[in-house]
Amino acid sequence: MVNPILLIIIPLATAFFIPLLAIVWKNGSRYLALLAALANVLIGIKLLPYVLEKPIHVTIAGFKAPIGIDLLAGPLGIVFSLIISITGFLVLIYSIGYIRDESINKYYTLFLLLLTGSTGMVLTNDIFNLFVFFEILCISSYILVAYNRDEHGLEAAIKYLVLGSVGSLLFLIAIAIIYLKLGTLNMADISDKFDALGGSYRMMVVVLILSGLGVEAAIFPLNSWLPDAHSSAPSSISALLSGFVIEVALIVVMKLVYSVFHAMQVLNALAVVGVITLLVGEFAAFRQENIKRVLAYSSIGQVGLILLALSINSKAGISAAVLQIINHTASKSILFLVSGYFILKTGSYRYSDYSGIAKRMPVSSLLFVLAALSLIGVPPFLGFFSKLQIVMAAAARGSTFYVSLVSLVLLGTIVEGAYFLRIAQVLYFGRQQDTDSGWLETGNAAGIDMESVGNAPVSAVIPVLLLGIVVVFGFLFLTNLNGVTGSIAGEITRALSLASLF
Amino acid sequence: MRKVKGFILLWLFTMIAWVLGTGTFRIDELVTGLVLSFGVVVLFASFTSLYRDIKITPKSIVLMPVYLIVFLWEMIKSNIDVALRVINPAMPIKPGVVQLKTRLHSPLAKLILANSITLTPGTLTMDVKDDSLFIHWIDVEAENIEEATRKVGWKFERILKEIIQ
Amino acid sequence: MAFSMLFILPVIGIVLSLIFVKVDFLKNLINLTIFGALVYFNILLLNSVGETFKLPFAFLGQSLTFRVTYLALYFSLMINGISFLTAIFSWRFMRERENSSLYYVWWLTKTLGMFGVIFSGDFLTFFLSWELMSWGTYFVMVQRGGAAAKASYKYLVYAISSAMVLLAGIVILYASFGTFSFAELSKAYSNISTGMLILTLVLFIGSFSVESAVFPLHSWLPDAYSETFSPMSSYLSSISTRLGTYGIILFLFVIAGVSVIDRLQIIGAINFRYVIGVFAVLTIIVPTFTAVFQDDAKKLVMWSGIGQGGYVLLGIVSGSALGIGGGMFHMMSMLTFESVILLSIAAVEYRTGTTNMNKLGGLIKKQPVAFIGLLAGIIALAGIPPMNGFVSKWFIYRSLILSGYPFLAIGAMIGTLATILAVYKLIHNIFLGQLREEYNGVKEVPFDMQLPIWILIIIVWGSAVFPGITFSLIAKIQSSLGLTPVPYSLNGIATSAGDLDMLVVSIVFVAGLVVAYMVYLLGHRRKHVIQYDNYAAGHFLNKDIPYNYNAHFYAGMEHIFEPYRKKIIARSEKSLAALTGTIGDYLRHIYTGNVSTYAYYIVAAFVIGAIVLGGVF
Amino acid sequence: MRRFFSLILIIGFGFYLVTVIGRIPFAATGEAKGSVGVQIVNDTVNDTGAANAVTSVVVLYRGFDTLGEVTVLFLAALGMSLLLKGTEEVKARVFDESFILKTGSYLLFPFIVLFGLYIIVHGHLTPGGGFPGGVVIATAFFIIVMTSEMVRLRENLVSILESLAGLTFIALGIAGLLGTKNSFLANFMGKGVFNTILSAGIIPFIYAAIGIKVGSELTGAVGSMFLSPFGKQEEAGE
Amino acid sequence: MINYFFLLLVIVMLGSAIAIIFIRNLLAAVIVVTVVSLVASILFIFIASPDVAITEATIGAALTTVIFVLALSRTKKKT
Amino acid sequence: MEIAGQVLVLIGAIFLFLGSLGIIRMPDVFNRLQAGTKATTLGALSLIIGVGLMNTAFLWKAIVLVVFVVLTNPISSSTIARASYKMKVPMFKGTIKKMEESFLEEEEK
Amino acid sequence: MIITISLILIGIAVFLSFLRLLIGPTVSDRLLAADTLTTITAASIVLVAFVLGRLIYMDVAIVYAVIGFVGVVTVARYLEGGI
Amino acid sequence: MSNLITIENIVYLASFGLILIGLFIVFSDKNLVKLVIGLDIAETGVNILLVSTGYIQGKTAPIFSRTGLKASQMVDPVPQALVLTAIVIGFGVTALALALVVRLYQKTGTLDVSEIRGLKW
Repeated sequence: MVNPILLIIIPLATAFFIPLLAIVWKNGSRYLALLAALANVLIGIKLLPYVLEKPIHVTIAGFKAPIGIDLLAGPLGIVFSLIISITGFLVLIYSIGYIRDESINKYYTLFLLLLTGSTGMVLTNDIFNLFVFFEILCISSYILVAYNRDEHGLEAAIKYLVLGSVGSLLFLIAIAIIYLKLGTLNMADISDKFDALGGSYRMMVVVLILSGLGVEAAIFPLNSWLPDAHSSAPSSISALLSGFVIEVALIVVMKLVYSVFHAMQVLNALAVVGVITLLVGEFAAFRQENIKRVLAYSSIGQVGLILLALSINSKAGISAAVLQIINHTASKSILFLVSGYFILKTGSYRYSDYSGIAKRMPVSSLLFVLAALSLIGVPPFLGFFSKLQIVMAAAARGSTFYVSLVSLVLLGTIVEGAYFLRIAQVLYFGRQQDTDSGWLETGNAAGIDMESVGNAPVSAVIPVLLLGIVVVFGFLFLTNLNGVTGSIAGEITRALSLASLF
Repeated sequence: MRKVKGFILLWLFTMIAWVLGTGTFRIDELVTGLVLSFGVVVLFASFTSLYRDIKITPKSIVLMPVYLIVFLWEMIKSNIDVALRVINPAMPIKPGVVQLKTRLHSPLAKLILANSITLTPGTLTMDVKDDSLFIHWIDVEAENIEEATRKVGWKFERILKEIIQ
Repeated sequence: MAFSMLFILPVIGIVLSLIFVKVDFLKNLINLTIFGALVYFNILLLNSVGETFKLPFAFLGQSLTFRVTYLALYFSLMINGISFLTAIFSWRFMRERENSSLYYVWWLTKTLGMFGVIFSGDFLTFFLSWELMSWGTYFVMVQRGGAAAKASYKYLVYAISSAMVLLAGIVILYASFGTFSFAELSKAYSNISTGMLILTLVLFIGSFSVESAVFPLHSWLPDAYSETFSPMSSYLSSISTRLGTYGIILFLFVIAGVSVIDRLQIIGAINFRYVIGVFAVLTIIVPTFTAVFQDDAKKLVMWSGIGQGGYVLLGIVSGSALGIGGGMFHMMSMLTFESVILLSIAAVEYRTGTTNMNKLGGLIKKQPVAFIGLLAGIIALAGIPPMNGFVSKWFIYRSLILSGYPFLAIGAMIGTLATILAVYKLIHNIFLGQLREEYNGVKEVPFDMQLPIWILIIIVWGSAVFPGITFSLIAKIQSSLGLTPVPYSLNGIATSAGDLDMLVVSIVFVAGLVVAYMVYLLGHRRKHVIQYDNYAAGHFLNKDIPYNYNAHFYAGMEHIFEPYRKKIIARSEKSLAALTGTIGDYLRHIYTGNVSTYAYYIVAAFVIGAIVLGGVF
Repeated sequence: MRRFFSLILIIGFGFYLVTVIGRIPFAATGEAKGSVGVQIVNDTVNDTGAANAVTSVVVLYRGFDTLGEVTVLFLAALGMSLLLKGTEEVKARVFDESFILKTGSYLLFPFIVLFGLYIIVHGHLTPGGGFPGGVVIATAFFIIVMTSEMVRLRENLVSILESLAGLTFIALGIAGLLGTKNSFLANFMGKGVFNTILSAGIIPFIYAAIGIKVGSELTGAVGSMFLSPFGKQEEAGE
Repeated sequence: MINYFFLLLVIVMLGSAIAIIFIRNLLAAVIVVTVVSLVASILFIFIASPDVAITEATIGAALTTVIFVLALSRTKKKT
Repeated sequence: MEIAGQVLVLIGAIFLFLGSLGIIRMPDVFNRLQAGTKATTLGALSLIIGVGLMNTAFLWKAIVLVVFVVLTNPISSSTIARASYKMKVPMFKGTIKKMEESFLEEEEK
Repeated sequence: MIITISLILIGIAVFLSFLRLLIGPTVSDRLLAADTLTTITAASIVLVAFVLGRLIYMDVAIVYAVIGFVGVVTVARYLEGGI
Repeated sequence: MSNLITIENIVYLASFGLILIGLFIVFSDKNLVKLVIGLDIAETGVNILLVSTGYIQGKTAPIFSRTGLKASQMVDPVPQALVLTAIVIGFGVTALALALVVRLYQKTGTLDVSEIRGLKW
């Protein structure tokens, strides 16, 4: 059996090694990074069967759990690190063709550290270690958002950074309270002792952590960085950020809420917040013209949906949420990756300028549409099943409260469908403009020469196709997927306990 | 030869600093100190140039503590002087900026001179340029260069030029 | 075997069409074969009513089930029959059309979805198939691009909305009763609470109303259906809409049951069905009057087709055996006459290239088959003997009056009036009047395109004369749903409240026509003149100033109705879209772009969270 | 207006801080609360052989955090060099050497460096360690860079040092993984004589690596700031 | 007694922090921040954490100042 | 030893106090520097040595610290003075300027 | 006793320098005040170390001296326009 | 009065004060550099809070520098280790923020938060 700590160490060591390699071999970093991601994928696959039977508990520096740091590689950890490394691997393939400037070594280093940070977040079982990995994740994303060094990227990065810092500040205060009252940092230990705390302390810790980690998880009032950051980053990075970064933060928050703090009281409020997030995201996306902002707002909407699902307080809901995360990762990555080449080829961010681009880039456009359909929740794509499961799980709670939330979710879906299909129609049938004079098919307002638009390179199409397979044929493996997500749900809803680790 | 002198002197000084810092003569500390200070001196050899100018003659070795004592005395005097001025409600000051000349050439010597002047009665070195020192004087007693030089810097310079080339 | 062939064949068709996407002949041949085979297998299926089928895999612990019922068979027969005829028509029509390479793929996809909807045995299957069908419809409509894309987008928004409402209903049912199966749900409905009943009724009926274009939700239909390729227009308008009606029937009679629904007495005698009936009547009146003012032939038919859908609904909600039978029958008649009208128009379009009635006229001599088809269609549409529209409408009126819904009946009759006006405009503007110069070279369409028209004419007439053939199936459906079956005979019905013998009616009617024609011939009042040897309103006619009443055909009526045609629906749609936009605008103004404000949000979120959650810990 | 709202929010936030956290006394509860800390303080000498319990926590008990922290600095340095790499060389660097400052910093430089090294190698005995030591060394460089025109930072050298130090850290960790304890970062060396420099197993070595890494990272980070051009850049062609 | 000294330092620290709100000159603000860090570092000694004190002093005071000043010099209006 | 240390500590504290008083009272930057540097340097020196004398364990490090303070303080105050002069911080009125040449390049021009 | 008096004096000194830091009309004044504060606090750390009886705190004081120097030099160089 | 001046009250005062003032600066100041300064201050406050969690009155630093010191006399070392990490991370973030600010200034020529709103809505 492989030690799960390698999942963190391999990309980290590779990131440290890249500057050395760069001296000898200028472009070697892209292949090295690929190799590292691939290694992580393989390790994850190898570990998955073990983990589904019994979580692996790893001590660091040979000290037992409450004293030293430890990692807990349960189904959640391994599945999410698989999601992370697979997405990372595919986006790395994409980056070969997409990122072509002088500082690619730095790009790949940052990329690997982003993977490290997010993998660490899902694997760690120590709350301060979580903070450290959270910061690694955040900082690498700040930099990557500004990677192009253009005005928008920098501005978005600054906003992201300030908000992330305020969030981590709140998080640290929560850690301080925990340590002050409980004298421990290990999550299992906290879980054992937490219920004995006074109400106001528990409230404070939970709310602080929600509003601290919530910044990265893009819960509604805290997500104001998201549209800017996701739309200004290089598309490959947007794919990562939307693809797994926010989801990882979200699932970690919920893991804390469920299995560490047992704070089921907040779930109703969170469900409401989730629905608000969803509605804000979908409605705001409806008004966007910049394709990446549309996608970014749609991510907010999806996060709201996932949050709602996670707040249902039933295994079915969490399991559905994980399924939705998988779907969102694949679909949103496709959308961002494809839109990256749309932007690159046409030089415009407005989707109304991509009129009829489907004739020039057929595969990309097709996958764009399929991914969009999956996000909307159209059968038989994966997104439908996850959304259906979420809705059913919510309805299964049987209360009017959840039923009304579900109806709002469905309302959001309608809006989502409206704007996504508007884009899809533009891709295939040209621009549409709702003026009083009616239908206008004036393809090229921006003066883009569609004839010169070529197809995307193979390095971009392959990852998109592979992700497309997940989206389109995912439903064939629904039973298997549900098995895995079910065990994750089991892990999240079970209270952690120090005794159970040994 | 001068290079080696500077090198050894710096090594010596760093060693002294190390021993004082650790406050012990335990063998492991000494060895570590030797190795580390050697490393520092070797790695940053260009910084040894300052120390080449220090004379190692019996006279200079004797004069070093003398300088220290003179300096401390002047310093105490200066402080009392400043203290009096500060406490005095009338605040008897007559500030000004004057220039003085020095005959010292070595940078180290000029630096020590400048620092000494800064810490002594009512004067503050603002800059050193070639052989001129620019002084802010809280109570200007002499405005021309020669007189100022004599009044402010001479007592230090006299000793310093024996210690440092 | 026969059953699974219904699903396997379209899949094969899709795959082959994709493979031979560039080979027109092969593609057409394959698909014609497949549609033919589907008809065959469908007929075979008549022997296996009551059987159920399961898909080999399960989802959410629910197996996807199908069952064969008479209701389903009725619909599948309609679907397959019309598909086959349309396929024959399409062979030549679709040759070398732009953007039509995936024509059959989308069509078959839609067909597949429709089969799934009608044969499904539980709501999960139903919903999946429903989505497949909606998307199939969308792709069928959108494939032509251009204006079709915009119209289809409207459909899509409606369809997604309706699907979401449907999903909400299904999920609520699942949450309450823990099952998707129709059989179990119908058991559960016998003692359902009133609130739940109202909620589900609103959700399901509301959702199906979109697909079946019931009054306030109909506005997507005319543009969407008419902008696509003409054979598809015909196909869609004749059958696609009826799947929504299928949903309503399914919900009202299979799931809920009339007796359960009738527990809902709203005010006095006005029960829930009456409310639906009011909407049905509005569906008849408003679109039909809109149809009168259309300039495009296809749009005109579409608008009046919406009205015909209203008749179907009206018949079904009337609740009596006669009414349900009439509604069911009207579905069949509508299928045929809409189809024949639109195929005729398509035939005209095939030759002239336009369906704009202002640019047509006088084609009667050039395209007589199309004329006859159209004539047969509009007779049926207007509900005049001896065509099948008369039979169904007669049933419906009859049942409405007998069930004590006179106001609904009156409303429906007003609709008929408008229908007559509309169809007269249709036939006049296309076939009568003066032939335009540019259409001098127009010929009749070739025989393979005439064939479906002829077949449909025969059905339109035949099913009217012998309604019993259709009613035999309808009666079986009714008894399988636990309703009283229609007391039918081969050529009509015979009940205590009066009977109808179509054979007699037809003979009388034909005899009357013959008499009238004789009178006409005997009168010697006709005279052949050359087209331009004529005058109108003091002007002599020539090529440039044709005798033209096409535009503003009902100018006077337009004048009267203008103040009432406020396009409320279109406006409210627009303002809904604008509202969505405005909400979006307001919501996104939260993101002010000022980073200090954003930071403020975070801490404010904490404080608010602490205040809100302070109590629950 | 903005200040007013901010003040209100701050008061709200402060209310929660004061009423919830402010009520926790940390002098009174004493032993009972700090279970982990108390255990560590009691066992640290036996477990690690380091005199400075904080160091043993930083390097061993919570060494993984430290690895992450070094990574964060690495990231920051990397990001700064990525972001600030000027499109053009710094042209007119206003530079006016001050004799006193220059000579003074030359005089002090070796001592500051030595002091930094002292802090690093005594990390397990006295306060300080890799981080402050590294910073002090880096600071010495900054003084030189700031006061005299002599130095051009060699970015390559800095990044090589950085990488090597980071890899050393990880290699030491992996050595623990391969060793008998089979745990990342486990102490596989002997503990040595208590309170001498070569005690506490791998701690001094890791601290040395951290020191070098931190020093080079900070040098790189601040260096890239140094090299960045002044003021607003008018970019042609945008 | 030592508590009062401690309190005085805290007041100095908070006063400096509040002063930052009102100081328009960025460089002055940076100097004041340095003071805040320095005083914080003494507080760390009072609460028995010399390690933190050293780190706060080196990183919080020195490096932060250096980097702030560099940033200021790079964001000055071009002269 | 102990007593000497205490006296030194007291002297140191007094000088520190005087130095800061001077900082408050003096009229311009340069005069404040005069007060600040000298008094605080001597104050720190005597205080630290005093502590070193009171507890001999502290002495060695105290010497290091003192040397450091004595070296750096004048340098930093010189630097501040130079910078202030260069950026033309207003001087106390009546300040005499008597230089044959200026040490600032700009003034020469 | 002596220690107490010294602490009081140092406290006043700290406060006075702090005042200069606040009011200092020019940046130079503030810088000067900060420099003085550094020196004073370094001295007071030594005193505190003595009071608390831990030699190790002296290291902090040395670091302090270095830091003060660095900070002042940086800001002063900036004022001069040197960096 | 004097019983209010305990170590914990003073520490809490310091840390809460710094946190709140820092956040206030973040909320209300228009200059980006000031904003970063505010974050820095708030971070310092949090660090003080975090260190204080390990402090026990009357105990000394957890360093066995001379014989005779017992573990029972020492404060908790763990929070100190945490704060070391937090300080370094905070510095990294600050430095990065300043790099971004500098770069943004080089692009736009402004540091005013209310002007840097190229991205909104």
